[in-house]
Amino acid sequence: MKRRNSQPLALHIPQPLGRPGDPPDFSKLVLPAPGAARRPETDSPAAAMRDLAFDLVRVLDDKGKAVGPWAPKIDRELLVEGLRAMLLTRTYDNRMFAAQRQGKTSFNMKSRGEEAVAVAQALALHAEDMCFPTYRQQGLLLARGCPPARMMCQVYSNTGDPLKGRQMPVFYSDREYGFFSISGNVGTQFSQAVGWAMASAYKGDDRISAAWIGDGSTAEGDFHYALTLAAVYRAPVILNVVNNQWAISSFQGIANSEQTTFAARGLGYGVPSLRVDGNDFLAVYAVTAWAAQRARANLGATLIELVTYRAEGHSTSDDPSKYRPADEAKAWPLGDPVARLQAHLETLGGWSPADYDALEAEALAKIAAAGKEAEAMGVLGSGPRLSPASMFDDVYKDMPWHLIRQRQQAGV
Amino acid sequence: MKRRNSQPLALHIPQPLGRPGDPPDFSKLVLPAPGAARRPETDSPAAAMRDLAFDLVRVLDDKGKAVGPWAPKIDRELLVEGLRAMLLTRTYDNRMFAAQRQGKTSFNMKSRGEEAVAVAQALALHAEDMCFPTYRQQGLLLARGCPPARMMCQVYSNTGDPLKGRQMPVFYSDREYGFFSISGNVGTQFSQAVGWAMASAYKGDDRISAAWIGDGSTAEGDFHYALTLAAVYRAPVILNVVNNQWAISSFQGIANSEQTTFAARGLGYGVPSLRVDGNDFLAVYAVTAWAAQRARANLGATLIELVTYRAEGHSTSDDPSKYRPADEAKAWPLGDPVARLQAHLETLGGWSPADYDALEAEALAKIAAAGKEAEAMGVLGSGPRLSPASMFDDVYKDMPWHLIRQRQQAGV
Amino acid sequence: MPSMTMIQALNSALDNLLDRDPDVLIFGEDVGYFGGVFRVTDGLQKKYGLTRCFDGPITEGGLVAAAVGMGAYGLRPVVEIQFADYIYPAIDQLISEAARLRYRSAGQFISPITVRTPYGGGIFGGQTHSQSPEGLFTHVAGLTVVVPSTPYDAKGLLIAAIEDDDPVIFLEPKRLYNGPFDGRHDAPMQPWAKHPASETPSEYYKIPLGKAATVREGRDVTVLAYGAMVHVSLAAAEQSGVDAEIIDLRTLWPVDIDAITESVARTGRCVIVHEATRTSGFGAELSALVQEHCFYHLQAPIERVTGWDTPYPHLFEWEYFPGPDRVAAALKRVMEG
Amino acid sequence: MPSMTMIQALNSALDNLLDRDPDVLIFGEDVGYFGGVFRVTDGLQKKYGLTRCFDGPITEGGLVAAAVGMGAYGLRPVVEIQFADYIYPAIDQLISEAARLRYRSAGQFISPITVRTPYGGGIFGGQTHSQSPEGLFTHVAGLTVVVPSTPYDAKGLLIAAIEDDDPVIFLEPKRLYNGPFDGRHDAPMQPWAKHPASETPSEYYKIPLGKAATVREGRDVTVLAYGAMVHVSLAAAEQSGVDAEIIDLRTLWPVDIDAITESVARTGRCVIVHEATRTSGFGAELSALVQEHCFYHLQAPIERVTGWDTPYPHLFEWEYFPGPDRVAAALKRVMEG
Ligand SMILES: Cc1ncc(C[n+]2csc(CCOP(=O)(O)OP(=O)(O)O)c2C)c(N)n1
Ligand SMILES: Cc1ncc(C[n+]2csc(CCOP(=O)(O)OP(=O)(O)O)c2C)c(N)n1
Ligand SMILES: [Mg+2]
Ligand SMILES: [Mg+2]
Repeated sequence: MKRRNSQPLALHIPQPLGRPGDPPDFSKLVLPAPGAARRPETDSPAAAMRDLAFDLVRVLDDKGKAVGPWAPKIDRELLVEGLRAMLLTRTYDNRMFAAQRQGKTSFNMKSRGEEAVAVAQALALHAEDMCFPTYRQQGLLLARGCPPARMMCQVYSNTGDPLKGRQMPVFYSDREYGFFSISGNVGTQFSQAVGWAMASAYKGDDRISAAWIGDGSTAEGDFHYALTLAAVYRAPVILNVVNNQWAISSFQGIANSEQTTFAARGLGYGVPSLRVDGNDFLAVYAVTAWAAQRARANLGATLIELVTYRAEGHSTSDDPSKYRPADEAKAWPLGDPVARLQAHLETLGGWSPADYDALEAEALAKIAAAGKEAEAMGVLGSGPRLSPASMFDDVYKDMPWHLIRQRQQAGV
Repeated sequence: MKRRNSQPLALHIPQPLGRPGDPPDFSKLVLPAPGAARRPETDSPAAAMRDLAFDLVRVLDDKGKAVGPWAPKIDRELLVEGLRAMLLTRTYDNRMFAAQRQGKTSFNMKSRGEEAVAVAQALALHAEDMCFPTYRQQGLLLARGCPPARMMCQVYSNTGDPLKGRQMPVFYSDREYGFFSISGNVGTQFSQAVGWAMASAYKGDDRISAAWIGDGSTAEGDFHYALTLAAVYRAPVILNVVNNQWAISSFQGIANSEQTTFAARGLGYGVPSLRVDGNDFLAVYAVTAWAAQRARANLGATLIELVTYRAEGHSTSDDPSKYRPADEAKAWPLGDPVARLQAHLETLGGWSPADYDALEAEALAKIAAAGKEAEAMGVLGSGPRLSPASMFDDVYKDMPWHLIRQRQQAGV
Repeated sequence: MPSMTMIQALNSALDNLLDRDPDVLIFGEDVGYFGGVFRVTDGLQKKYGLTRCFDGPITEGGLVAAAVGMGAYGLRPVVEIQFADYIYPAIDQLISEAARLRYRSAGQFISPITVRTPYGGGIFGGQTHSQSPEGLFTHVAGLTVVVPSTPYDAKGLLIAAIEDDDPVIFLEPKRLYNGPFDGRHDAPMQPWAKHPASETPSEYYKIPLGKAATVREGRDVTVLAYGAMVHVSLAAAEQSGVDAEIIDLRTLWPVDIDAITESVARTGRCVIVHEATRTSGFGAELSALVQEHCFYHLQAPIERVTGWDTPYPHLFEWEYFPGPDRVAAALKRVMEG
Repeated sequence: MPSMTMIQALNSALDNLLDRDPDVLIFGEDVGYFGGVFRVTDGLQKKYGLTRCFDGPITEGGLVAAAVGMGAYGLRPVVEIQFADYIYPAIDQLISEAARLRYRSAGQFISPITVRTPYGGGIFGGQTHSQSPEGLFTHVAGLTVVVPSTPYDAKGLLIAAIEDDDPVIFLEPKRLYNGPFDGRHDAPMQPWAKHPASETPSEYYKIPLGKAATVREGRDVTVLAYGAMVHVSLAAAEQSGVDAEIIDLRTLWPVDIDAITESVARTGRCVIVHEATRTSGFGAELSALVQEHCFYHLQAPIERVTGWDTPYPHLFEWEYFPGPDRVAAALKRVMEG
């Protein structure tokens, strides 16, 4: 066909609503009312709940009351457990951030504002379920009872480091706590988690896996591989997209065009897909438990988009005031997960600010003690240090000739 | 949380409804009535037409009548043009398949049953629009008027081969006809097409691009990259998934779990997504024209799933009777694109079987003449042959020292 | 002992392991019902069931990622990549993940995975069905790279690869699948049946990784080769009249350095043969190693006979392929050095 | 002439080209508003507008694919990969597509793309912020691989790379971004300002690809190095007292073979230095080439000083890094050979 006159095309480059100097603007974030989202039976087919990919599961209302069909029936004890773990995570993060500033370690990353994601999900899973996290789910380890000193030793690359100084700070691995080795290459864990779940199903095991990926990292191929494989083989896996609005300096629109949701990705694979208020401990818990129940019943994978906000910099190397409005974190419409769970405990009754203060003091004391314990084993650049001889171990199970030779040449 | 007793998991391996020896079974294919799908305005937002990803645009009814809102207003001349190009494609395929069996070339691939995809889409695009095809869209070239002898020369790697004998048969490249160099690695063209479209938009050009990918190949990362980039930058590109039910020996369920459609993939990126009867020339034409209009109006990309059937083997190296029911092709519910367009011409009136026979004879004559012309320039293994000296050209623009040296060593 | 083609020998290895070890499973494009485009997994799904040998989507990256996850769980997955030319989408999972998992987790998690893939030219496959990417993998710490040259070796090495606790890239010279091709493409095709190394036990056995085989003893020059080039080198030795010692590396990395140095120290000359593009191919490492270990023994420059530094051209397949003429010429050249 | 850091020099190169050529555009993760995690694209979006320098999604494969498509259209895209460690997801598009497009289409379509990426260790980045993958790219026919070692070279080479009509992998030694690091990590950091090669014109200029630079003349031994290792080698020469001739390759492939052979023929000795893992690194190819071209001149075995064949360990960064002590020891060893 012949060419006709057309208007000139133009390249669209997405831009966030605000930059430094502008007021925060979350007007594009549509927030359905708490309690409004429907809750399908866990054995409903994916095709019968496509609407949920565009909805938002919220349980806690503005006053901290749990409302609607997703309000989980959980003991108050577990709520306190959740609050404790979130506070512990926040305290741990603060301490390690400071440690980096003090030169005790090369790097650190906080999860402030997103603690409900890791903590509520850890509590909704079984201890034996396998987690494939990113660098921002340290809360999984703390909620599962991993001693903070052990994590600090990794951050310090010291003599107590279970990873023998090999990994950058916060790239934990802890088989004992069902926590897969974190990769520096974002996204790779997402597809691996599906393989692990397939293996569990293959063996007739009853453990499931869960994986996390950041909003920005969904653009990697592994995200697509994970969903393809999970759908085709009905793998017992929970696939979580932690949409904290930012990927270093890039806003969400650079990953998803702002014309849809991350949860909607699941629709194209036939995987049930939910969107949840990621700062609502109860909603996160409920949705995760729902997905876990599906997986355990051999009904396959669920995709969960957790809508939250990265309240601080990407890492110790980052300064978010360079690229986003100064007060964005404060203006985030879904609030703070710790404050919201505390408010809920208060509405339940029998919970006072003093109880909260006690939990906070407990966390501070625990982290301080852990810090002492860990630092006694050295920090990066001072104190006791691992022997470099070990740097040639574990490349292969048995050391081949060339590494033996290189170890000799290194004189270690 | 503690582990509770659960039922053992089991790994699900999808299976097609039939294998050799079984009767063909297409009971899973849901076919809405021709004319039933709605036609949104081309400037409707993606969010307002998500239903179309689960629907099926059909125009031709069982009697060959064009029905419903998608029935395109096109000249009878263009319909004849389409029929001519489809017949030419089919004739060309048959001839080259036979040539492979005669040992004149190493390999070949047919598009039988899928001719409407390439031909109707070529006619709905402008000649200057850029195509990023797979190895099964030879119809694009023929519909755009590329001389069949030129294509044959590529297949024969002979002295007339525009690609200098470098590529395997059917991996055409023809810049003059807006046909991008076909890669052996499936999927790579899909994301490249988006880059081309971005470039066109960047320059304020008015040309758009179109890309094709097979159902099986959607599992590659490039499919995901293409949709991500197309959505984010609103690239003027038409992204076509040719769902011909098979990927060599793997049925569709190995690519998409059978819980959803390929068109639904687009929903997760915010790209308008349509499903169309790929054997219905009019429907394919209409949907493509609709998508092209969107792209030219700077409204960005469209994802089109073309539902069709690979009526023959994957290639000359393949024998489909080894893995699918013998009569599946005949049982395919959407029929044959050539026969259906012919029936439509008949319902329009003024078209007789003799007209069809004339077209067929014309195609046969054209291909026979082209064959003669091409074979005079050599076939693989006999006749005139290109000089191997050229094998060191075009690795770089200017030949570096090491290739000059290697050419000397090769003594060519 | 039955005579097997390389395809049958590989199939037999997989058969043995599916039978012995419930943790072994196989997947890849078209490997299930159909049995693979080269028929290596023929009959295995039928014999062992759907979950032991099944089709995967066309996502090499995803297939290897799934294998890494399965390996971390405790299985021994075997992935088939349909052609080595299609392994690139899986490279991130191989380099950043499989190869480093044991190291970065200090042994908590391992990757006992095997990636099988047909490689090399000679079937008119053009640039995307002919490549030899082995050199890339030898650069990656943590990977083991294996290439068999006979049915007997193929079976024993594949069993060893699958039972190895680290990731193995197992490259199958596709031109040897059905016969011991020596590069004389105009000559009638030889069947494996006539070759002694086609005698292959149906039972389980292993050939240790990291051990080369001397397939021809000689005094004049040491030839380092693997895959189809072993047969090409044998033909070249006969053709040239040079008394070459031909070493079939079998495991490219970690390479059998003792076998190499012992031979070169004796012959004082070395020719390296591979089909991959020359620059930074594995031949470069072999040359560097020989030079480092045997400098004072060398009487002539080490020669590399390789594919040219171009994509594999469809029409000029045989001009590209480093056949016996080119190897023979190199043998003669080093004898003059 | 202004003194620039390497970051400023790279920024200046991009600035010049955005200004001169409307077909040049830049994209990559965080390169737009923010100006890149290493600040190389700082200010460019503001100066030239949104479509000239913009953020890309976290999809290295997709970014390179888009660049290939843009290149086929007629643009000259420059893609930043945030760290070289993250280039693997883009390898298929680089190897199978960009590198082969001119060849397979017989010149109908080309890939005049440039992929910039920071590489190398020394910033406590652990295994995924420290890698040196250059060797892999030198094995791929059709790619050009460039590594600068000073601000002046960085600018001139980057302009040449972008204006080159074929795909260029442009690796930036991140440890040199802000100063001429010689491997003495305990010594106070040196600023570029004190280094003569920081004097960099603000105006457009090119340094031809494929040409090495002799950064130190010497009679005893030829050192082949690139990137940070040029500075390490200079320090090692002083420290060892060996009168080394140090060649900064600048373009790794196609390498400046004349510069190498001329020097080694003169010195009769050769030490190759790179930070990448040793086995099948680019040093292997250099060793093979030197051996092939200068065999009869060599008085001692060629030595390779490289990173060890392990992932880059966070804690043992300086034990891993091939610093001046190791290079100096090699210089002394070859003098004894
Ligand atoms: C393959 C790869 N590409 C790029 C990077 C660099 N990088 C590290 S984190 C990050 C942003 C990730 O954003 P997101 O996925 O949203 O996670 P978040 O940091 O917000 O939790 C980038 C680009 C990387 N680590 N790996
Ligand atoms: C990256 C890559 N992986 C695998 C292959 C081998 N292969 C060639 S075609 C094909 C099947 C493709 O099926 P589909 O995408 O449905 O296209 P169709 O052949 O049905 O048109 C496969 C697996 C390839 N060419 N490239
Ligand atoms: Mg994020
Ligand atoms: Mg198909």
